[in-house]
Amino acid sequence: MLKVEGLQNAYGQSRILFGINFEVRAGEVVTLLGRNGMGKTTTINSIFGLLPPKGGKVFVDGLNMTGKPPHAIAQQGLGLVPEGRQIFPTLSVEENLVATRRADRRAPKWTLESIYRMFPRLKERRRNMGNQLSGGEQQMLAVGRALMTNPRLIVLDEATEGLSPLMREEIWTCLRSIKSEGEAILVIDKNVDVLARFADRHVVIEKGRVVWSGDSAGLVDNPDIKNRYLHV
Amino acid sequence: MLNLFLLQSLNGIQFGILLFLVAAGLTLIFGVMDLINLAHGVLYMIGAYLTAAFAAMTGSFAYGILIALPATLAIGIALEVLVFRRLYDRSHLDQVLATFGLILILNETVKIIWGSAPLSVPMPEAFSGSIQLMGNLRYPTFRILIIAAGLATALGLYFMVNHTRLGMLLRAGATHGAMVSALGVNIRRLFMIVFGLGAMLAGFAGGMVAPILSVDPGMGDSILILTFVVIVIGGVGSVRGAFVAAILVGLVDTLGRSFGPMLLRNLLDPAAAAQMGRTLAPMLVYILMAAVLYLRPTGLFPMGGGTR
Amino acid sequence: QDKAQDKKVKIGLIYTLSGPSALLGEQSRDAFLLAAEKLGNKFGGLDAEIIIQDDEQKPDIGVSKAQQLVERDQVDFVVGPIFSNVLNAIVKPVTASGAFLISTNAGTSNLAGKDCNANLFVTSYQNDQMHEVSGKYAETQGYKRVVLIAPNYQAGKDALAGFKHSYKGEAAQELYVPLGQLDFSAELAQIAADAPDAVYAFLPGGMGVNFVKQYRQAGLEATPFLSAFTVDETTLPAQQDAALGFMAGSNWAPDLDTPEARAFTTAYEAKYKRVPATYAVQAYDAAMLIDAALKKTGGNLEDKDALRQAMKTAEFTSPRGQFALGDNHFPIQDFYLTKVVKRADGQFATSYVETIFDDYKDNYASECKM
Amino acid sequence: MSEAATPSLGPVSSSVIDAPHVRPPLLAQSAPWLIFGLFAAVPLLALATGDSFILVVATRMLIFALAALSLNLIMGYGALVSFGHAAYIGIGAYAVGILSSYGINDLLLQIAAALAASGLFALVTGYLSLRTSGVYFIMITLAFGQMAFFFMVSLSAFGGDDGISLSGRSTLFGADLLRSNLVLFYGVLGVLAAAFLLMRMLVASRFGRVLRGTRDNPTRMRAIGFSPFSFQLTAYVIAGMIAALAGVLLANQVQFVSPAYMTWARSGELIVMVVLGGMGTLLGPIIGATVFILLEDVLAHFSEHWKLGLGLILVLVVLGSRDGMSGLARRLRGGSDV
Amino acid sequence: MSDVLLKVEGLRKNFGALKVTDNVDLAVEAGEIHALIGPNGAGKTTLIHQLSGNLKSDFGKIFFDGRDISPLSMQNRVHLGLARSFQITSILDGFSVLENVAMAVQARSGSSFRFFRNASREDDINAQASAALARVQLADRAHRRAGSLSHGEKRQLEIAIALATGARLLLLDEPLAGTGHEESAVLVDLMRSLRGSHTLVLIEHDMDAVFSLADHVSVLVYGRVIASGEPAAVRAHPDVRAAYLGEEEIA
Ligand SMILES: Nc1ncnc2c1ncn2[C@@H]1O[C@H](COP(=O)(O)OP(=O)(O)OP(=O)(O)O)[C@@H](O)[C@H]1O
Ligand SMILES: Nc1ncnc2c1ncn2[C@@H]1O[C@H](COP(=O)(O)OP(=O)(O)OP(=O)(O)O)[C@@H](O)[C@H]1O
Ligand SMILES: [Mg+2]
Ligand SMILES: [Mg+2]
Repeated sequence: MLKVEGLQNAYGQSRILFGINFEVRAGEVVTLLGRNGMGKTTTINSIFGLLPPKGGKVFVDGLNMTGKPPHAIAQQGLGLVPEGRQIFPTLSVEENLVATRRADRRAPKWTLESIYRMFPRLKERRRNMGNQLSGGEQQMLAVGRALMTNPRLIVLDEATEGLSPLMREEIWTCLRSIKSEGEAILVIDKNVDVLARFADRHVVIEKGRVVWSGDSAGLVDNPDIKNRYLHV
Repeated sequence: MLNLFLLQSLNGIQFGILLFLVAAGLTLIFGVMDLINLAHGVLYMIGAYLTAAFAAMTGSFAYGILIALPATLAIGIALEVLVFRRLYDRSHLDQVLATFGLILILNETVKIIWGSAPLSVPMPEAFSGSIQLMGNLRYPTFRILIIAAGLATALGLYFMVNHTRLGMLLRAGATHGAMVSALGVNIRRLFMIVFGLGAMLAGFAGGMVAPILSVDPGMGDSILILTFVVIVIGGVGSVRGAFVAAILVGLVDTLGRSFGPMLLRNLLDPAAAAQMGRTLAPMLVYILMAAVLYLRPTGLFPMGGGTR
Repeated sequence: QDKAQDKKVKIGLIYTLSGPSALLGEQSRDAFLLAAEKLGNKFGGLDAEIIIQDDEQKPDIGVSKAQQLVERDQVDFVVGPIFSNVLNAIVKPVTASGAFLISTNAGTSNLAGKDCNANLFVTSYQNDQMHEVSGKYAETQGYKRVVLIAPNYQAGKDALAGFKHSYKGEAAQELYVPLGQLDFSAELAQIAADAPDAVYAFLPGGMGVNFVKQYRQAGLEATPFLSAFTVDETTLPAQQDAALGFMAGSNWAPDLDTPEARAFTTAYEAKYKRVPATYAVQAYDAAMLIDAALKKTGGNLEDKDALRQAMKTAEFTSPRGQFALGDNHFPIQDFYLTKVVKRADGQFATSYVETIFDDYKDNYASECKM
Repeated sequence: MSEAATPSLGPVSSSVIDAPHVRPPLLAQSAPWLIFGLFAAVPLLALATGDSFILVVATRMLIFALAALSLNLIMGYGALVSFGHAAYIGIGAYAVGILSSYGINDLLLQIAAALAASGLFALVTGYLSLRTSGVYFIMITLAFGQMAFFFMVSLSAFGGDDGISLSGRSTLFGADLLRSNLVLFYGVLGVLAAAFLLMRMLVASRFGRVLRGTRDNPTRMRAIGFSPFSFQLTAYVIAGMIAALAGVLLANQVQFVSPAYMTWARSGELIVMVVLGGMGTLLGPIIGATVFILLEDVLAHFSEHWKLGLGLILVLVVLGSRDGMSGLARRLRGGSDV
Repeated sequence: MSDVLLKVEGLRKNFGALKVTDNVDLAVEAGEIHALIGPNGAGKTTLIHQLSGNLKSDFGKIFFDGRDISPLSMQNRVHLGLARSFQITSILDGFSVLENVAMAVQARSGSSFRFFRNASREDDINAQASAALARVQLADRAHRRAGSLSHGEKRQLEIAIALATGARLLLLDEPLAGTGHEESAVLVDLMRSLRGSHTLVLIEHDMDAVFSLADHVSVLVYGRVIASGEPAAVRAHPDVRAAYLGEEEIA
């Protein structure tokens, strides 16, 4: 459903991505792994058109979306939980959830009720403004906000960062349930062990290039990869 | 005496409403796009000129303003596409520089098209009289029309910003524009709509006051500063704040001018009171602003503070 | 005489040509150029080079532009400006350079009196005089109580002082409004509450437009409206019917019944498609003054004393009627009461009502030691 | 609750400012010499062309460059955009006007009075204004500027709106040195050069470093133990005093003082000069003022609608570059604009 | 290691009806690493704000080195030796790494109302700053633009800045957030090396780090301290497991 071909990008003069290739099939969970600063977030931003690619192509459902504006790409069924959360500070929690809500189906899977069921904390805080949330609450809100667009592929960039162990566990549970509903997930996270347990495939990025990709078994069986590229 | 006070209060409110009409668009544009648009006053002027031109063409004020509205909307959108769109992600000072340039351009263009002589917009017949309010208190109908139009606009805007999806998106776009678009909303079109709307509101204000104020190439500049005073007192980006502040400024200005000297006379001898009154009158709104900002450094209704 | 043939006279015009008051400067500039055209661009036989500068209504810019005229362009005459503060600022730099300054609008009391200057000539009036006209009229009408209104700045205070100079009745209220005020509803309500016999207003430019438009709406149509610089040909296009019947003191009305006035008005309207205000006539007369003086000196620009003498005694017929210069180089002229009318062609203009002062000299001339 | 309370209304994005430790290229190092050298040679040009007016314009440029330089201290290095800075020019000018109307023509006395008055005004208004930041600061300084303006307008004793005409230029130790435009020019150039050097020292000093740090991140500065307020207030007072000095010089050049020097439009023009030249650089405001006055002077020759041209140029400069003309120049040299 | 450096008594903070910190008592001994953990929104950051003086407390007292510092401003608390880092990195991006630290040294070495001497050439300030950088292993980055550092390096820089203020007590709010394994390890080593010479109050959600570093752990839930003590004891506390640790730690 998402296919990235030879993606290149740069900030000003400094090149960050040197031709990234990978794909996410419908219903699949794929991870992007790599150390800090290797270009994972840049890859995500390039896919979403937030940082227009300087080379390569991005396909969603076979449609070439390269160079399209972010909203057009998102409307193809991609939902983003960005690095740094980017909660709307002047909107209440509830408004954060409904402002960009989108539902193509008549009975959308994700509604305010289902989000609140998953994150009761958000329901308690629903009248708070976005900037009055704790770091973890913001993270939950960011996940909820992306789900409210009822995406077919949800992209999470460090979605468990700053969450308590319990909360982190809940996010994983939630991702598992999203997966079981048949949605595709592209996830970046540093908890490789957890990811290895439920992701289908892994893509390891080093200095803007894909240096390894394969399934979970391959990753677990290959301590060398973890040592070399992930320093786990 | 009481009657005069009531009448002057009404005058103050009416002046405030006028300021609000111009300020509403500015505060929206400021709050949502984080854009300091010095050229907003020029849009107000353009609204007045277009109303004057179309009113002369059609022979009717109502038609004039009805045609002028979409026309200012179109001009606003054209400006957005040509210039403002490129300014959203720039520093405030770049925006000041560019929109200062736009003021010069648009002022001069208006002068080239319509000349520097002020234009006339006749008062519409139906509203040229005055209404008996209470006792021997009469008030010009047209000013009541302005108050009504302003109140309606205020309510509409308040509802839009706080209780509609569009309003939420506006507020969201104000802080994390890129994020809004990454969630599937066409932020460019959103900004264009807001800008056009703001321009149209300013144009509407210009059109509405054309029958009672001078339509001349300087009219935009003279209202601009007052408009900024209003949005800053109200808290930038807050439509509700702009409304309260506008009424406050209108009342302080009008009542201060008419009753200030009277009050001073109780404290000082008449000559000194007159002198003092004259010196203070033009400063009143600025004193008000300085005092408000001293006490509440981010205006009366700061954005994102507390639940709305 | 052939020496004069290849000599040129250089004239610098300095007017406010941008900003909200540009119209006044344009009226003046246009009229001066009209005069030059009428003279075949020959002033006293000399070919003229006319350089136009915009003072932007800022005194320091005015000084800079004036210095540019006298130092870079080395003009013989500087003509202008519109505003008193600009005039005050440029008098010194211009006259000190030896050039003549002809003020065609501003005429402050200090320059008419203690600060009068040998190289400064004024074709307009002394500021107070225009206001004295209405004062005198109010006096003769026997108005008991008059409300006065003016902006709170020097010219505004002078205006009300001028009015009271010739009006001995009671000034029911003196209202000073902030410069550039837009909405006069508060003042109008106060006036209505006061119910005076008449209102005297000095509210130039856009302020006047706003005030006049709001005057009737406040239900004051029955109260006589006297003024100066508040209803004239620069504001009437915007005031139109709202100003009908309003009165103003002036030294000019476009319908003055003299051949010169008719000729001037016709030519000006034909060329510029608008009715000439007093700013136009005064600038036109500056051109006539230069022409007449140079004719007298035979085109000699070098002998400043002779030229000065020639200017002082120059004879020409102004469209406004009687015109001569007094010892302080300020005009001695007639002042009229005018009234706003709608002309047959649909244009609004001021119209002559009666002559209030005859050959009127200003009150400061005696203070001038020159 | 998050600490990301970055003041989104802070007018200066820090990306605008060059990293202070980056060694300036040779061109930038020699630029001050070049600019001051060119100015010093202006009288030669005037002599060669026989056009003494060049000197007048050049003096005016220098005076406004001084005012812009002072504004840049708070705007470019302190993120405090003052929309009432022209008031200080006015205070300086009135110090000359009022004293000379009492017959006190000594330049040093006048400067002392100007500095004292402007310093006091800046101290009081700055104290009140610095509670706010961002646009609110812009507008509260406008408010104080307008109050000063209206106060002078209604001050009949000193001419009100009509202003005061000076009887001559100020004297130095009883000598009428400044009467010569040439002496005035070099005097002003000297003052500007001194102010430039002072600014350069100030910005690099401990004080300047704290000011710049506060501009970028006030919360951080507080967290390491600074109280930004007193530094900002000091900078505000210094800037006001230097602007008043510019006012003293302006009054001397024009020999006329009026409230028109203090209008908000003037304050706006000063901001435009600083931004045009490139904020937060020491030469930027000088270049900006020079170019602005040059444009005014040159464009006005072409058409009465010259403001249209000026407006177009301003818009194009902004659209074409990020940091005013210095950014434009960098871009033309092929550097990156990001 | 037995005298109490920081003592908190009955501290409260309400936002409207919400009790964010609710009668918090805390004792931090000199030289220890005291970890503060708790679910998201428990009020940890708010507590740090109160301790550092960013937020005014509604009730309660804070003693630092025996002295009641509750009425003091943030700046004055810094001068006494109390410094903080931010949950979201907060450095001066436009300045060099060295200057970021030098600024903190400058804050405590004489008046900063010095107008003439070039501050970046003040050798003893730079020397102290370099020392702080060396301590966090950033010496080789001294002349880089701070904004260009990697995330982990910025975290290290924050600690260097806090050290340079002369702090005895560091309040660190999630210093490991967003850092990779490698950078985490560097930071954990760094914090360990500060034990003894400095006192650390550490907020972290990374339990590996917390339990490998902390001498003492306090758990905050809904603004209340529900447990406080030795790491092992706290870890085993059933309420802590239920409210915070969940199953992950058992696995
Ligand atoms: N706005 C920017 N301007 C310049 N360089 C940038 C910018 N954002 C990121 N970089 C650089 O690009 C490189 C890749 O960054 P990116 O954020 O994609 O890494 P990442 O793999 O997501 O790392 P992390 O795990 O820390 O999130 C880094 O070296 C970073 O310093
Ligand atoms: N200004 C405010 N107004 C109202 N509520 C607030 C405000 N600031 C914080 N809160 C609330 O206070 C609670 C505590 O927030 P705090 O940031 O201290 O949590 P935390 O323990 O640091 O959480 P995390 O681990 O997620 O960072 C949260 O529920 C938050 O929503
Ligand atoms: Mg990343
Ligand atoms: Mg926190």
